[in-house]
Amino acid sequence: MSTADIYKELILDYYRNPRNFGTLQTFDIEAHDTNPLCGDEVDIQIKVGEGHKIEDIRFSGKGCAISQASASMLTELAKGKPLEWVKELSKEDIFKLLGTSDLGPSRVKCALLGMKVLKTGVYGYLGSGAEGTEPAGPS
Amino acid sequence: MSTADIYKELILDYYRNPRNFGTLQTFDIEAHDTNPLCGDEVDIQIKVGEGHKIEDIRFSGKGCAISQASASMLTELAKGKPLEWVKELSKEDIFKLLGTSDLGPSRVKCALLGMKVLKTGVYGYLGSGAEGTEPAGPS
Amino acid sequence: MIDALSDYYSRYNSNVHRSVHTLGEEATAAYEASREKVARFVGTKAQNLVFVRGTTEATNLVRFAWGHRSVHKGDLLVTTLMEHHSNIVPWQLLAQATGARLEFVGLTQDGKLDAAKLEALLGQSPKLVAVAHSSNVLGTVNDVADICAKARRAGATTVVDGAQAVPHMPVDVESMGADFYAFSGHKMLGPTGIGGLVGKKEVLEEMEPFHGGGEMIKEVFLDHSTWNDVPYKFEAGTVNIADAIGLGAAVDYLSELGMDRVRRHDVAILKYAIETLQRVKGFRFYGPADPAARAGVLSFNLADIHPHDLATILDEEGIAIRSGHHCAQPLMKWLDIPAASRASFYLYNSPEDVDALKAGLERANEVFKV
Amino acid sequence: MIDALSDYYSRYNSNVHRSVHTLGEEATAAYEASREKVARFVGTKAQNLVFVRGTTEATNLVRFAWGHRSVHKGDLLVTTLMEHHSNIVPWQLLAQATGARLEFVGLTQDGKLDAAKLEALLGQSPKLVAVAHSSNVLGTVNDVADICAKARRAGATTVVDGAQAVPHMPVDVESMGADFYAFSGHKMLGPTGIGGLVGKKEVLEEMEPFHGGGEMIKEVFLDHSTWNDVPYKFEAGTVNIADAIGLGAAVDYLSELGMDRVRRHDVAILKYAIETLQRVKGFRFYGPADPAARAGVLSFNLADIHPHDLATILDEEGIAIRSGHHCAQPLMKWLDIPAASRASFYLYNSPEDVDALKAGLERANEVFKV
Ligand SMILES: Cc1ncc(COP(=O)(O)O)c(C=O)c1O
Ligand SMILES: Cc1ncc(COP(=O)(O)O)c(C=O)c1O
Repeated sequence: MSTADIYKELILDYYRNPRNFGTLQTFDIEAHDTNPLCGDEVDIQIKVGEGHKIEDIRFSGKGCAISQASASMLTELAKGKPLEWVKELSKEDIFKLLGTSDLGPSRVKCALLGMKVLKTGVYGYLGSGAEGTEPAGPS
Repeated sequence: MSTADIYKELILDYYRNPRNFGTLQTFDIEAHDTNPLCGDEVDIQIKVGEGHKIEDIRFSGKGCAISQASASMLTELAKGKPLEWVKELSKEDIFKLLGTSDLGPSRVKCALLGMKVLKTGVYGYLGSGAEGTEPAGPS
Repeated sequence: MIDALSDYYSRYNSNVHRSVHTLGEEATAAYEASREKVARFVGTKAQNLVFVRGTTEATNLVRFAWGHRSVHKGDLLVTTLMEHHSNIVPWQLLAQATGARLEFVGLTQDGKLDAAKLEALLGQSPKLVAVAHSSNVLGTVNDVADICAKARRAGATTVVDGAQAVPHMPVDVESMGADFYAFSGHKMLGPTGIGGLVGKKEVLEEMEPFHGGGEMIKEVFLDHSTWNDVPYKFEAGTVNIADAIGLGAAVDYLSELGMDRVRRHDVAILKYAIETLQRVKGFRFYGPADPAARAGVLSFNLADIHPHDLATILDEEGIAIRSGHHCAQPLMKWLDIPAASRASFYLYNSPEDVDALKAGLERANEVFKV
Repeated sequence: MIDALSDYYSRYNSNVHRSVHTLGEEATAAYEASREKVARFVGTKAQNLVFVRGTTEATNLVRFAWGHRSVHKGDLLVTTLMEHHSNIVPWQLLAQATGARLEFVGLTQDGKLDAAKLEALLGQSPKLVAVAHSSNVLGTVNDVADICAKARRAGATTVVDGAQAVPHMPVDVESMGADFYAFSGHKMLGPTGIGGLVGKKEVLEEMEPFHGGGEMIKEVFLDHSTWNDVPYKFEAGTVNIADAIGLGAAVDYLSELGMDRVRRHDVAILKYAIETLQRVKGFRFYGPADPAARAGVLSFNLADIHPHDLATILDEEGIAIRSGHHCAQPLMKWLDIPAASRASFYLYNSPEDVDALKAGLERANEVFKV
């Protein structure tokens, strides 16, 4: 696959028109992280509803198309899911969202930043720590 | 020349039976230095006599045959000379005393340690600092 | 340089300074010969050059070995907004440890130091003025001789970060008058893991040692130790012998080319790059417009394409650029950008490389539908 | 190892961690793969291994980044009389800076640690116990697992100097239980300029950073900065990429040989050397008589011949030995000798080398008319 193919219509669209972008008035979970390599930032807020479900979710941040699009796609996928579902989430799920896994080691970190933030927030809320997530790796 | 030739009768003799070894009861000049590489130490004391002459001189120290023998030979040569003579002293003079200049860079420092101490002491006494001596070099 | 390295390892791999045997003497001689060469290359004497890992270790050495003794509560430390983190964070940490305060000289619109702000800070008698000879983002070449002279009159010690200058122009630390001058080998065709800190002799002699250990001592007693002469006082333990020798080889190569020629080539290619790339839609660059006021690097952004994405696209075209904050986050904030792309030009770059970069940028514009 | 170095420079010379382009990714991958390998080799996880220049930088890193925060006036620091200067001078300097006091564990006649003195000092609840895994002069192998366990019970943090152990025997830092473990690449067939500091994760995380600069930060603001995760927090600036990769290659080689085999060879040759050389007139050696209680080195003196002179004579016979104080002046004073000669044995040494050394010593006796 050509590298430029990564930037398919889909990702470009989410980069220029991010869904669920912004902040919530009230929320139960908030988490933030940065990727020191490129300065990518993602912030996620969640309103927890009935039965520990993700009632509403917003992200904000800045960074490359891959980090911002994947965070945006992830919020769409997460909405309505039970919090426990977040524990099952793996990097393969993110690659499926993006339509590619062929990113190279440092771009993978961009792609997974949103998931890392989501897990940090939800694990913290569930009171179990975020040890299970991918280590942050070097900057 | 074979390296072992450095250890000619002469040097061995001065190493095992150093001349002018010891300390003076009264002295006008004293100086000390070490060669950090091998731990060689030389200490020189001088009694200054009439007309700024080196009336008496003693050295003490410990270290390799080359450093101790050359210090001992140097004291013999210096005795009776005017202090100013020390300024003229060069490494070639020491090589002449030892009968060789074929020492290799780190052994040269052993050979010149006595001269360095003598110059430091005399220059200090003459109030002119010892800037003119060879730099100490790495340990 | 690679030859110098493998020659070292296969022929005379042995510890410097410590051994009487022949291998040891050859390694010592080669290491010290390299010190001579590198010192001459930057316009100082061998005894004023401390081998370190790179610029970062150099500034941190100054922080610990000079700063902890010389800086006190309430003192003013001055750095600038165009510095690399290695010329900011050590002074933040020094300020925190001592109770000193750290102030930044700001920038003019075209990416030069704000002379009025510098004057004002100098008026407050700072203890330290830390400044880049050339910025690794803006490319700006600062008049460090003038800054050092003014700082000296104000009673300040100067630290000049030469990491981006030494590779690109003739440098003469003695005539510049800096108290400390730092640089990295890997930016000047040398190996990673080696660099230099030049210090004025009297300043180096007054300083505390840095690392404690072998080679930097004269004598170790149970309750105290005495220190070796400079520069050895600052080179504790087994030094990076092979890479120091490798740096000497790199300096030989650059000296042969002639740094005046290297500088002329640098300005010419920067001029061509600025002219050429400005024709690409959405291209914005940072720092002085005049190529003669710059060195080595050209940082830019393209439309709304994140530099990280841009680098990925250019990589496919075989063009290697650096993207990110370039270890200069305060400058990024001042420029109000999250990151930038940076093309680094050096003696092996030709106008064709600039043309290829232009084509790559145009391709990126296509991918991103700019 | 040489191949790994020149491969690095000619193929993927590029800065780790910072670049998105392919060269950068390959260098990062190779650097981190080397961290994995080296960490596994000494029995720890990659994230607990900080790359440093060598043992000296490792102990000084602990001094600055752990010591300045954790050691206070009146605290007791403990080291031993058999240490290399790099495991003494940093603690002297730390004691001076903080007002702590430094005490030494003495030695028994056969060159082992004085267990009673160690117990007595542990009874005073020291903050730090610093000890060599194996002495570079006496060869003594200390029971560091036992010392670490006792020190931990006494509330002390442990620093084990593994410079002479890692090359000669299997090492497993986690089961040993040391808080910090330091070693040097150049002693284990690796390049100069690289080494490792292993730290317990929780200890590393609590520590201050060491050098301030690029890579070790997460974010830099004008008034403060936030730190990157361990081990990157301690690796500021451009790291010694090529040599870290070179060390990985050396570790591959040693792992393939098998450290158990290396250790068996070591003990066998030490046994042969002690038996053989004792027959030379005037030969005296230092440290345990039992080869199984030693590693790697055999230090000795010959009649009244100064070690420096002896090295010169042996050099002519093509025999390289080290002579001097071996960066262990306190030990030299305890042995009451100005210096010693030292034969270092490693996997490439055979009984024939011992025989050649014996002949060399006999020749020296002739020259000196012993
Ligand atoms: C026991 C011991 N500790 C520490 C060191 C210091 O290591 P380095 O010089 O690589 O910092 C050495 C070697 O020189 C050593 O043998
Ligand atoms: C201007 C400037 N200063 C300092 C540094 C830091 O140098 P190093 O990473 O070799 O310590 C760099 C390069 O990274 C630089 O460009």
